[in-house]
Amino acid sequence: MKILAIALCLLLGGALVFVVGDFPDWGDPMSPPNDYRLSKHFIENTMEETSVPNIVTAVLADYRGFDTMFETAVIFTAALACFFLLRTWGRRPSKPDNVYMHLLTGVHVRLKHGKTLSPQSRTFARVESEILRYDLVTSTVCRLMIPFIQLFALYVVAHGHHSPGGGFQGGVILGASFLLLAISHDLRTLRERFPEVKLMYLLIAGIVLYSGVGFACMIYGGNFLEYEALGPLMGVTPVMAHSLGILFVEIGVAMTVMATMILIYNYISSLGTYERGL
Amino acid sequence: MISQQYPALLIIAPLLGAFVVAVLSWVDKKYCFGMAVASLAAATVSSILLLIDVVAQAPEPIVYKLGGWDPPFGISYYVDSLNALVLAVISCVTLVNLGTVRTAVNKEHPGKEGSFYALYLLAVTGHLGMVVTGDAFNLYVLLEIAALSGYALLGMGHRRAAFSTLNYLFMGTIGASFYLLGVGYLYIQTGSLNMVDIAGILTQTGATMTVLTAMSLIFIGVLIKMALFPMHAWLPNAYTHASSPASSLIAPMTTKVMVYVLIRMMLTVFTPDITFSMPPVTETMVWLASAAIVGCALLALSARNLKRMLTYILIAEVGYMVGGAWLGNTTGMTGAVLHIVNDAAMTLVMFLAAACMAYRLKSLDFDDLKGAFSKMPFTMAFFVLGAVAMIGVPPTCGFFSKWYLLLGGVQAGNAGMFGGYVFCGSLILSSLINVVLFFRVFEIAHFEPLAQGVDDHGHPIRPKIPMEEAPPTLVGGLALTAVALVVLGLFTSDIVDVIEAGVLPLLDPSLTDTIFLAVTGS
Amino acid sequence: MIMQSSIFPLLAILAPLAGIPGMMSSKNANVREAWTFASAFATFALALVLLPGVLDGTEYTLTIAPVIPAVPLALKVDSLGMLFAMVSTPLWIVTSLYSIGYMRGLHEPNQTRYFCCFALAISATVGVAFSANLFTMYLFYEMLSFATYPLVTHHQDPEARVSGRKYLLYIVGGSIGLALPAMIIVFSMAGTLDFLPQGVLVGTNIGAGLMAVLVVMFIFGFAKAGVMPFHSWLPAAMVAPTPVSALLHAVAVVKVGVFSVVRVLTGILGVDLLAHFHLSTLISGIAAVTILTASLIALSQKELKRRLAFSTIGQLSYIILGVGLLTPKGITGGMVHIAMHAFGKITLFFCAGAIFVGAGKKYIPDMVGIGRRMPVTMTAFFIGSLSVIGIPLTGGFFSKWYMLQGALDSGQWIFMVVLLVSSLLNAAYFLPIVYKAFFCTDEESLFEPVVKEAPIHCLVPLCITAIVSVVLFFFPDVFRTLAELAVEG
Amino acid sequence: MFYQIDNAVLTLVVLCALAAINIKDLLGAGILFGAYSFMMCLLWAVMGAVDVAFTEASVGAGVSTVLFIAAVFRTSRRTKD
Amino acid sequence: MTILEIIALCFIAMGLIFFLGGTVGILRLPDFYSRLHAAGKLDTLGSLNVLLGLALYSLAPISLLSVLTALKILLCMFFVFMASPSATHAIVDAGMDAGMPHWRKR
Repeated sequence: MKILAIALCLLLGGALVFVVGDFPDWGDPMSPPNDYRLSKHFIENTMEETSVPNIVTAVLADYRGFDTMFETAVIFTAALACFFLLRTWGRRPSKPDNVYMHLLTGVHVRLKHGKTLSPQSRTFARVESEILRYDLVTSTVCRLMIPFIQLFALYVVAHGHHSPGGGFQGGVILGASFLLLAISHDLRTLRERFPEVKLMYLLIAGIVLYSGVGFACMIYGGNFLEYEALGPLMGVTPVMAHSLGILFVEIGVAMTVMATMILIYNYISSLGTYERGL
Repeated sequence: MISQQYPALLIIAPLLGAFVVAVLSWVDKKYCFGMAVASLAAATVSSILLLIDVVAQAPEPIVYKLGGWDPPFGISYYVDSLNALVLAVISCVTLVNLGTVRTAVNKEHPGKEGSFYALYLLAVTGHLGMVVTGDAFNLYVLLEIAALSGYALLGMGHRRAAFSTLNYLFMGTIGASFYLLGVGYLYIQTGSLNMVDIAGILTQTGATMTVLTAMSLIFIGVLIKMALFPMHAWLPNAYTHASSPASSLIAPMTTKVMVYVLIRMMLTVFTPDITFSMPPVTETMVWLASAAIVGCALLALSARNLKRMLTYILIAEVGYMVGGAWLGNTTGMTGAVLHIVNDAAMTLVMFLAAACMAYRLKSLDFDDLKGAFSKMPFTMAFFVLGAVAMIGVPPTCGFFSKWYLLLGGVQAGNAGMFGGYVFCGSLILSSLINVVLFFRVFEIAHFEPLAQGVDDHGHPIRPKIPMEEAPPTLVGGLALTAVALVVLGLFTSDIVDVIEAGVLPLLDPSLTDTIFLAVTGS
Repeated sequence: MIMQSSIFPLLAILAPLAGIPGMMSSKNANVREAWTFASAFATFALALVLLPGVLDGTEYTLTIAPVIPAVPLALKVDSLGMLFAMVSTPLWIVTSLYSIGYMRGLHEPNQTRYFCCFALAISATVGVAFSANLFTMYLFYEMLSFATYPLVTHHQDPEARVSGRKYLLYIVGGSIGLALPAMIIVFSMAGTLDFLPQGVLVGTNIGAGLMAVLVVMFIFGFAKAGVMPFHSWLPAAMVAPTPVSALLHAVAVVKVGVFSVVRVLTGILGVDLLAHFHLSTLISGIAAVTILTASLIALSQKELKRRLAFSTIGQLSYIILGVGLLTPKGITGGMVHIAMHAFGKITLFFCAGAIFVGAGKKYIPDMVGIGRRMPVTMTAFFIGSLSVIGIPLTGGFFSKWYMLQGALDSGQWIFMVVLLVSSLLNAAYFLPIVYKAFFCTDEESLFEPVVKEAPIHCLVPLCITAIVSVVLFFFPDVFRTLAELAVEG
Repeated sequence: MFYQIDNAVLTLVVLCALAAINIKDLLGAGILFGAYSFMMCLLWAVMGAVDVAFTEASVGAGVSTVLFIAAVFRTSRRTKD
Repeated sequence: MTILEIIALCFIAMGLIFFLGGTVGILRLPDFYSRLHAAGKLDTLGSLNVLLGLALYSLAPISLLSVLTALKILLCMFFVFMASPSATHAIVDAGMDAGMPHWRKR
């Protein structure tokens, strides 16, 4: 079976490589992808039509904005699928043990049968387990870094139509910053900042922002995602409306992507209980 | 004008509906169902109105420019009678299924109804989008949505559902990757992603090596996704172990939509000139389809579980459609498209009946079906009707598509393609095997448990089985769809008119330019 | 010929179906049977309304739905269809009456299901009779197959299960495996499936070989006709209650098979075209082999119902043989035999059922002396046998006479011999039963004086059919006229 | 650019991919996949597709590795085949 | 070649030497902790040097844009300086927790 699989792979790979000989030369300006009106049109007209310097972003969020909306919907679906498949309720023991750490010495105390210490305690902090120690250096450095990471992520989102970047990348970086928080501290810390419901709302709000912009275009008399239709509403020229529409859309993407990243990590690391994780 | 927005509305309505349902699942679960039905109903209405519009202006297709960009530059929808029909069927089928399965969802996914409905709507969006789109890459994106939500829906099932869905995920991803690779190769050759535009360029370049590779990659990918016989192994497990509301959504929809994609690729993108340019390939495909029909019918014989048997029949039906499409004549193509319509309805009936049975019986293993006729007479009556359609008995719709396919096979055979006769033979054989398959189920449900002893008059004493019918909503939906089988059958000529309005221009080289003009405007 | 659009044929098909909801919802058995009778009489009346017109040469047509372009779902009442309807609809009334007596007499379970399926079967039979094209006929043919399955397997025991399997295997297997492809071939050549007086294949470039293949596919494909070797479902289906056997073997099922074959031979393939290709010998040969073999097998059967079943197989092939002779007289004879045999054979089955209800006997050797205890039943049995054998003063003579003339006309002496020999064989397997029933000494009689006639519900129908069998000898005009009209086209 | 760099990176991509398939330790496979993504990111950058490279770096090499590792920690480190 | 560029090149070359040392250290040192030591220290220093060199290099025709670029690179330096050692620290910590043994001279 394995040999068959390898043989099939080799056969297919060989065929694909063989056909490469039939391709137009790499970078040949006369080859169809470069010569055909599509690429030419994008290179020559993007700035006039959308006032967006980054052609990639313009194609992504405007010319083929519909694809991108569905890519975002894919992300949304992934989060929803993880929720649907992984989320569990009622599997936790009725009274879990709580582990507290003495902040000064690092000694761990396990309180059985759900007993707790005061959350306001300055000397003891609740931790997820005694295996993963609370590390002062890591947590402090991460706490220092995370705001900068998030700032950078916002920059990537907002500056997407001028420089490389956009909603996807920015959203992922934003999500990654929260994952860093979860890893450097523990899941509980993240959970307190971002309850599941809020994340879910954020997730949906992002994609609704995207499709809502598209739908609003329809309501204002354009086709779906025809940003020009929103020009009068926003008080800008149609070309400028494209640029602004792209910005809105990118923000929506970023929200959804960020929420998805956090949610998936949460569900995986807490085994679906959304309680205590790695 | 709202009527110009139908193509977008029928995608947007379920998509936005999915988001709203997802929010509602956190606000108050009891509104989820209503919202889901409302949004899907909106999509259904717009797809039906779209169908009416398209038929009125055939053969010129309706073009919808998303974002207002002209076709080769932006994404455009491209609706002719062919996909308008499939759209209407898919949306109706999913709407009926959604309205029906509510109680089953509550039973099988307690606490997660909201996300079930949201995923349901997303799956429908994906499939509808694949049908309506006129852009090869957009199709891939929607394929992803459809597949992803499908994995989630199927994965949340009984014992081994997750594992068998993992297999589905692997195969589905491979299939999708093949498709994407093929589209990439096409882009290298043509520099365009718009289907009609690609076709226009391909008529100039002809069948170069790259185009042929792209064609084979796309076809292989699509064939994997639709589970044609040698590539079918993932399907039976995935559908069998899934929960009944999920499988009654996915089963009528996915394979049919993939067959549509195959036909669309054959006719619109590669055009009949290139698709049927190599008789050995065409012949091979017909033989392959025949092998699929017979092979899966035989595999179905070995199944000991009702749902597994149905899945094998489902794969055999895929063979019907693929074979019909590759016969290379109008009748066969009409039969294939007609069978998309009919098979969607028939599969829905069969899987809804399975859902009804699963609601009351311990499992769907044959041993647990004993006494089902006494226990749930209405369900079984409609199941019989569905089975009769599957076997292909008039006036149920299953007969008519088989009629066209057989006729197409005979015509292809007369035109010198021996595979045509083989295809006819395998169709007949599979109908006969279907008789055996279904009557085996009927026998178990009708005769067993066997009588114990004899009464005063010499009649066997049969154990008393109290009637315990599935909830009225489930049985009601089942009844509706079962009756629809007959209605569809009686309206075959109208459906065929619509299909021919869609298929004939695509098969007719002289009309290609008209469509090209209508879509690209140049 | 006058064509006239009429809703009546559709109503005649729907009338039995209309009774089904009433039957299913009836709480009381008497109410249920009132529904049965109401729909039976309604069907008969609706068919009867059309009879005068048909006798005058009118054809009533109705297109229900244009399902496939060129092949609509359409009805047509012509003389041949009317002949068949005149056989099946009145006999339904009689059979219903008999069913009530039989089912109540034996306290059979699931009577509601029984009567519903019965109504379905009759609806399908009328549908076959009134079909305007091969497709519509195929539709009702299949409907009949599925409607009779629950009747055959009425007892729901392992024996019924085996018989049911066999029944489906032959009937559905034949129709899907042979008749459907043949239909497709015809359609792909002719482009239509309407029954035309000269057949649809005239003018196509069909060859003798393909024509012969089509003939064989149709004759065997409509396996309800019971042509050997596709006959063995028929004896197996004898496990069903006797009224069902009567329905299966005299009225609905087998006659539908034979009727379909006759329709195809005359309306689709075309008598002239068949004669042109000299296929008469093929068709009649197949039928002749069946006639002789079935009669010989019938001789050796000990169970009364099985003997009747093999007798039926033989008699059905008479009809095919008559039509296969391809002479006007032969075809007329074959068509009239549909009616004559129906009345004769249903009498015999009723008698077999009455014996089972009254005396509880199934096997022929146990029936010595039964005529003394059940004189009415056995007299009717005698009349029925005479009709099936074809002895004058019964209707059966009439059709056989025509067929013999047809054989003479066609110049195929051998078939005349076959007909005569098989009549002798018929006599050989029926008359001993009657003889043993009446003429035996008291010692030989196996019956105590307590054994009485079956209930009145059972007796009346068999008397009626026996009397009709005799009456048909004197007044065969309706059926003869219809058959002659059909032959003249 | 230097096509030697391209070739070297391409070789590394293939090596990483093969290693990720063959390695028995799933944690290792996850990390190799991260490396693979990073190499791909380099390739994109070299080819001038900066946006794609950016995405690949953040998604492929960044978050997906974290998700893989989390999943491995919650299931098993060894593959069955 | 200006003096600025020469200085920049010197920095870059120095950074590469540190990288080389780090790589050799990873390959040659005997156990987990000492390898991390090499990786953590020398890589950080190497990248600092390289980045500093690049910052200087980008200043060459001095303008607002080039100063901004240099500042961005300096920011990168800052973050690398923060993140790299603490990452090394975290890995060592995890190794300690998991019970990875020290290397001892035999």
